[in-house]
Amino acid sequence: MRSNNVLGIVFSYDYDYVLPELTNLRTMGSVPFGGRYRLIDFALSNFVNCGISKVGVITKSNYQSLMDHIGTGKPWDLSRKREGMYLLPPFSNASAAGMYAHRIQALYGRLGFLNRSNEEYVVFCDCNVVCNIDFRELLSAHDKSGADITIAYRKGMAPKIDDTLVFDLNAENRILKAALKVNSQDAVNYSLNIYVMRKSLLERLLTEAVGMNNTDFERDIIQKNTSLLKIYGYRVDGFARTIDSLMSYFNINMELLKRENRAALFDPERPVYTKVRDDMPAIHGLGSKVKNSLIADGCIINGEVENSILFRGVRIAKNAKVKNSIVMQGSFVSESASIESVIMDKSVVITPNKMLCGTNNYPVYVGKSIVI
Amino acid sequence: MRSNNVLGIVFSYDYDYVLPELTNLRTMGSVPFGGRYRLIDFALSNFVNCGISKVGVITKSNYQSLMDHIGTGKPWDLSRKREGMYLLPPFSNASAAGMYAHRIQALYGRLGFLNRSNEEYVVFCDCNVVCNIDFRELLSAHDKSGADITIAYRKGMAPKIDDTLVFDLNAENRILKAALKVNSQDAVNYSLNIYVMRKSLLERLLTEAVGMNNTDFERDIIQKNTSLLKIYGYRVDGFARTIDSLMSYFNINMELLKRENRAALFDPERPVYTKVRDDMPAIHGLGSKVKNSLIADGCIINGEVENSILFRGVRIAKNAKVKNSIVMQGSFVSESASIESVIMDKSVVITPNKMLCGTNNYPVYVGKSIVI
Amino acid sequence: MSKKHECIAMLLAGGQGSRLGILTKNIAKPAVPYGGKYRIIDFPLSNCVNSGIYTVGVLTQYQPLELNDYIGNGQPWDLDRMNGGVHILSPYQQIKGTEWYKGTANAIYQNINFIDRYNPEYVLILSGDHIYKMDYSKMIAFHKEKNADCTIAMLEVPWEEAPRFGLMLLNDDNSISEFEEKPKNPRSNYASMGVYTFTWKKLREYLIDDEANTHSSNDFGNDVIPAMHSAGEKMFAYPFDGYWKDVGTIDSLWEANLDLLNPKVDLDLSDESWKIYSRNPVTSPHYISDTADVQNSMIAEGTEISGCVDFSVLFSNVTVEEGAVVRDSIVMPGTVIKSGAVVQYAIVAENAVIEENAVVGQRPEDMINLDEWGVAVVGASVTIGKGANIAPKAMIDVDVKGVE
Amino acid sequence: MSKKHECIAMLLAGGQGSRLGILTKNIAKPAVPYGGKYRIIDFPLSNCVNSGIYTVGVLTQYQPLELNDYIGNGQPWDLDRMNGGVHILSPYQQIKGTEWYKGTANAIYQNINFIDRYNPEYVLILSGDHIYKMDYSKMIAFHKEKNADCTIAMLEVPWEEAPRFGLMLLNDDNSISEFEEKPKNPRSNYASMGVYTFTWKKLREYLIDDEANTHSSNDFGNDVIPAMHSAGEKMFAYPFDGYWKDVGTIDSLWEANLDLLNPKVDLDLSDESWKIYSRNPVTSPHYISDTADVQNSMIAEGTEISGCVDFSVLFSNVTVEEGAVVRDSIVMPGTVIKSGAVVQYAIVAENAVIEENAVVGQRPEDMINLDEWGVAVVGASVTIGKGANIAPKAMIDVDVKGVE
Repeated sequence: MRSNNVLGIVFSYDYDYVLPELTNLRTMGSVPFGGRYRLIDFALSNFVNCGISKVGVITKSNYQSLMDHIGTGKPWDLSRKREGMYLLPPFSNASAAGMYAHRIQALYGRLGFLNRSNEEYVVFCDCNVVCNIDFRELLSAHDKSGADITIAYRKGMAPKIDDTLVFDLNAENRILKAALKVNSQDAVNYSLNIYVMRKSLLERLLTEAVGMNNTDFERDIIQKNTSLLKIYGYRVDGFARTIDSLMSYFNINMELLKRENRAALFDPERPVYTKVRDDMPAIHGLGSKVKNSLIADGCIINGEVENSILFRGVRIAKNAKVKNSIVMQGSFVSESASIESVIMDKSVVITPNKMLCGTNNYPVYVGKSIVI
Repeated sequence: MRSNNVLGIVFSYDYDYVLPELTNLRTMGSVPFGGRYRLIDFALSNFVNCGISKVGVITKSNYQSLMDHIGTGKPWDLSRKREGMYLLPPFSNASAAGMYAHRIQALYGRLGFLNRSNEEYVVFCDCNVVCNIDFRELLSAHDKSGADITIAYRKGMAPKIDDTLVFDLNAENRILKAALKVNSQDAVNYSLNIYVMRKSLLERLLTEAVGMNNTDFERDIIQKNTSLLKIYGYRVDGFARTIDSLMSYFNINMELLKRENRAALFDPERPVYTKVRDDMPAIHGLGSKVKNSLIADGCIINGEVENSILFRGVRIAKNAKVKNSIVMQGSFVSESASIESVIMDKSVVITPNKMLCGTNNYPVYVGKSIVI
Repeated sequence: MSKKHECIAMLLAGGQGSRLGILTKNIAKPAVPYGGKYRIIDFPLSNCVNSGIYTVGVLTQYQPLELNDYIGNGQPWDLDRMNGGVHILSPYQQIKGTEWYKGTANAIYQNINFIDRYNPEYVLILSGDHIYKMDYSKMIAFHKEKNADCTIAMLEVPWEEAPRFGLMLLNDDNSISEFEEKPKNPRSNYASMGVYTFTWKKLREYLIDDEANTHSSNDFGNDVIPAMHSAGEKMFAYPFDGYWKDVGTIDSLWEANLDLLNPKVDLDLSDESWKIYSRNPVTSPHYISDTADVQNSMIAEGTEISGCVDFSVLFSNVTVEEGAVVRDSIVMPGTVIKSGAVVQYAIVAENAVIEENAVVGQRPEDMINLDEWGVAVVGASVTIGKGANIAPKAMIDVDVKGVE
Repeated sequence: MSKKHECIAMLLAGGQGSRLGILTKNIAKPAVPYGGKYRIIDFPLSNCVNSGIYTVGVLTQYQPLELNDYIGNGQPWDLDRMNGGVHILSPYQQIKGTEWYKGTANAIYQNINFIDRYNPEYVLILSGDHIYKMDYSKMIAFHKEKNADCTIAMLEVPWEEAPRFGLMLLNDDNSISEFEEKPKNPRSNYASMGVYTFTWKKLREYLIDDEANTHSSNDFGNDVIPAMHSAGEKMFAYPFDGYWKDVGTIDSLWEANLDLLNPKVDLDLSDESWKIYSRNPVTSPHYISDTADVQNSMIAEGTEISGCVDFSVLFSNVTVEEGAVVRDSIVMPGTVIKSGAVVQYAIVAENAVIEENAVVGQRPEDMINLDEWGVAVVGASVTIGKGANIAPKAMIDVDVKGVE
């Protein structure tokens, strides 16, 4: 399978509801992550790193910040004359009569885009999965197994999202049974919602599902067809994490303070591309003290920073203390202020001498542009 | 006024209703015109030819074909890292709760975009006006007169659109009175709906209008303020035509068969840019006969063509006859078929020996992809 | 965007193309206009992107300004990439001094660093003066399948033309047993098209050896290929059977243009699945007036015709006034042919003016001595004065005065 | 997109920069890294786009490969334009033969065709080895207001440094009455910054005259400017008072980097209204470990620090292992400084490896003879072996063996 024969589709908004704080003003795809990224960067980079050159981005609402981030697609080299990046908002064609609630509806509303694309295969995924996966291998596994559909999965504790599928597989990785996750403390094979199939099969499944008034992709298409179709699993062993809550968002960010996780997610062979902001390199001032932290360009640090992630352009004043926190772009912690276990959205200001403190298992969230 | 200090805004959908046939599957901005253009090309080219480098395109619905046409903005050199082209669809930010019906609502919904832009001035216009205007002169007239608002107008028969404003002006071109057009056979000074003002003024007027529950830009902002604000007219004497019906769409196209109109609309000093399709040059076959016609690249003509406009990739078979017609991209007139006074949308096929005939004052419209 | 590039292409665009005379006075051969809106280089570049090759080095040292300008950032061919894309490679000054490209092999040798940056498995060597549509990915697949070190694209030519070509004798498996360079009595009609696929590791070694060899002329055909052959490397011929034309002479350039009007010639430029990309002029559609008569011709956008045009290729923004006649000719962009002028069996370059009643070229049937007949050429921006007469075979690169 | 360009810029990037020694062995001076993530050329290029100048010709003939590669299609500076944008201009072979650029004026002379294509009113001449932020549009407005033929950007320098510069004596209206080239006893402290605005029509004439003059060295400062002056053209000095530094020597490059850490120096790279654009590395944020101690330093993304860093500028993807010390130094991308190594008063170029316990450079306070002190330089991809000692002022461009 030549990867320029594969169409990539990313749902920019699926599971917005698991992060209500961060998706109040934006969509999942544009949620900041890891000091300089937005979540959609991982999906887009996975696509382009395997040579996929045509990508559709399905949006629903609240996508202005996503559009600002992806722009014309240049950072991913998807600003093309042929192929490239296609934003697929609702209401953009005459037949899309309403807002889609479900994956089936959303994809069905893009049938025109699918039809017009020349690619033979399609890969689609969500934005709440942070991963760096070699899609070349995924595609070649799909090819070799002769599967109709291949779904990437991971073995471990399933995310706390209701419609997560968990799989029983045989030795050849064929999915024998797909069940909706039940709460359990056992390691299971749970879906990463990354699907590969022929475009023609997807078109047929969507048309049938809509004809039957089916709405749920996981239940009505995957679960029902495990015996009729050859559905295979592709096990992912590298870094792949599903964001299912603000707590997991916090923890997955913090995992990047471990070298091995950085090495896995930021593999130089498969770089993660993002929008360029042209900040200057960070400055550590005289008397600053930084320990076990990730610091993006544009930061100016004169205080103390520990076990934290600082996004671009964050400023930490003299005697300020930042501990176990995520501080997003352009935020400012003033002199002698102190924060611990806090998630600060963009452009927050903590005024001098203020103290804000969450706990390890309950980080405090501060909304965009708030002054405390 | 430096033109990179000016923000361009184009309404891609205003007055869709005057061309229901052609805007059924698309929006005004993507209506084909003049053999190789879409209507939005004129607005975008006017902007970039005067050095404006940031353009917002306001869309409402049905804008897939518009997105396909403008792509990343490269043909207009608006694929930029800073500035460039910004598509402004509905529902793209959290506060835009619904679809906007009016210009005030549409602009108000883009206040965030306006606020974030650094430009001091703003120019906005619609897509149903076909013109090539030196905006540098318009901007410098605005500058010199000290006007709060400058509106481009033309002297002649007003278009048959209800909310067209007609102006009484004094010798300095200040608008003394703005009235809604009444049907009359006299030449009047009618608005081309091209507005220049300070961005800050627009922001204030919009906020006030929304506060007052006003909805109509022409009535509630322009008409009401002719004495409170200094509103000036800028008279356009070059080629500028307002499309107000299918008939006028047909006639304005046909005007391009006159050399002086082509010279005015396609001024080499201010070229009209459009999407590149990489068709081969047209081929006139042995035995073909073409008179007084505009022929785009990619056409293959083996029959007769007279007083017509052929878009890219049209094929006219042997012994076929095309007269007084507009034939859009990819359409095909088979052997010994004959059409007269017809507007054929894209990819129409006329099968052999068929004859289709409108009249000079009532051209027949054939919808996209229809086979006759 | 993937960091590894399986194959990159190197396009040899360096030749001065002196056989094209005044047409290449100010521009490199690959930038010569062709086919109503194209330039010769559009063909290899479009073949590359259509074959999935997105990194192309264009090697040039002669008059690159217009070529540079034409290629620009590569956008028209979708070659404006963040990683890869099209690069113009001129010779440059190194710390040990400077060298112009001595030969085709030396040109590649001087750019080993450029190629190494992409770390490709295969390198495709192309030349910039052929008109053809070819899927290089099939040739590369053939090269892989044969596990070859070098694969040469080959065309079966008529036996009588074979002596003009570099020829190959083949074994049953398409491996090359022998080369013959323009032999008087050819033993094969399998001609090399000048399109090579090399396994880069192998080629790299041979280029370094070739550079060290002071007796070498540093040319692929004369030196590197024979060296590989005599060392017993695995060399194969890849058969190609589409349209292919070297446009290195005035006659072949003229013919290749008019081939586009011949329905029997296998070169369809309207094929949507294999587009030929070019930098398109920004002009309106072409206009044919009431007084015009256009037959069997290719006409590009922006051109306005009020006269007679027959069996000709007219580029963009050409004007043919009422009463002017153009037949069996190629007219390049921006040229004006005034009322009463006749242009026949001619190539008129860009922005020329043929004044009223001037006559350029001659029909062969009107010649007394057919040996004196040939295509007439008018250079760029030249004015042929009123009533002047330009003989067949002439090459005019200065203004010609009118005749009262 | 507007077809007319009021002003285009020509950037002289040609110099071999031999005073930068091994730092310019394989790259042109403008491509030398600076300031943690930039290269020198980012400053004039960013100044151009921030001043509204979107057409820039970069003149180079020495080692352009990396510079070419760095500039690419110009996208990082928003200079990937359909009309205009950034163009690398190397010398090329003309029909009458070839010439390398003989001097700065000759380099522009050889590219008259390029400039004419944009038909500009004014041409800005820049050099590629200065660090400064300047709004050229203000200088052009000054040039217009004065109705000048040539305007030279000027900086007031301390009197004791004046003898190192080309100086200007001014009249009250800022017109230039006299030039002094590096005089022993300066009569002025107004130094030329090597930034010129010319009215193109005028400059064009003088370039043609200069080329015809066989005695000329074809240099702006030595030939063209004096010729204009003695012919009485209107020449003005445009005062500039921001940070400006020539980074043509190892010491000045080292200083200019460390200037970024001095709050008193007027060079703010975090100013949103005058961004310095560069080709950004694709890496994650930088990481400071539990064992690190970082003070008063500039650190770029992708770098991992577990050791001690003080008063230094570290570029992207540098590794400083636990127990290593870097102070008063510049460390370029990809370099690894291993445990126990000490790098002080040094510039370490890209992808070097400083092995365990090696010592590079010396603090001036530890020197017996201060005359022998100077910044130590380690070249690109050089390995300094375990425990080796690199003396101050040394320039190391081959691997140094370890000491057991």
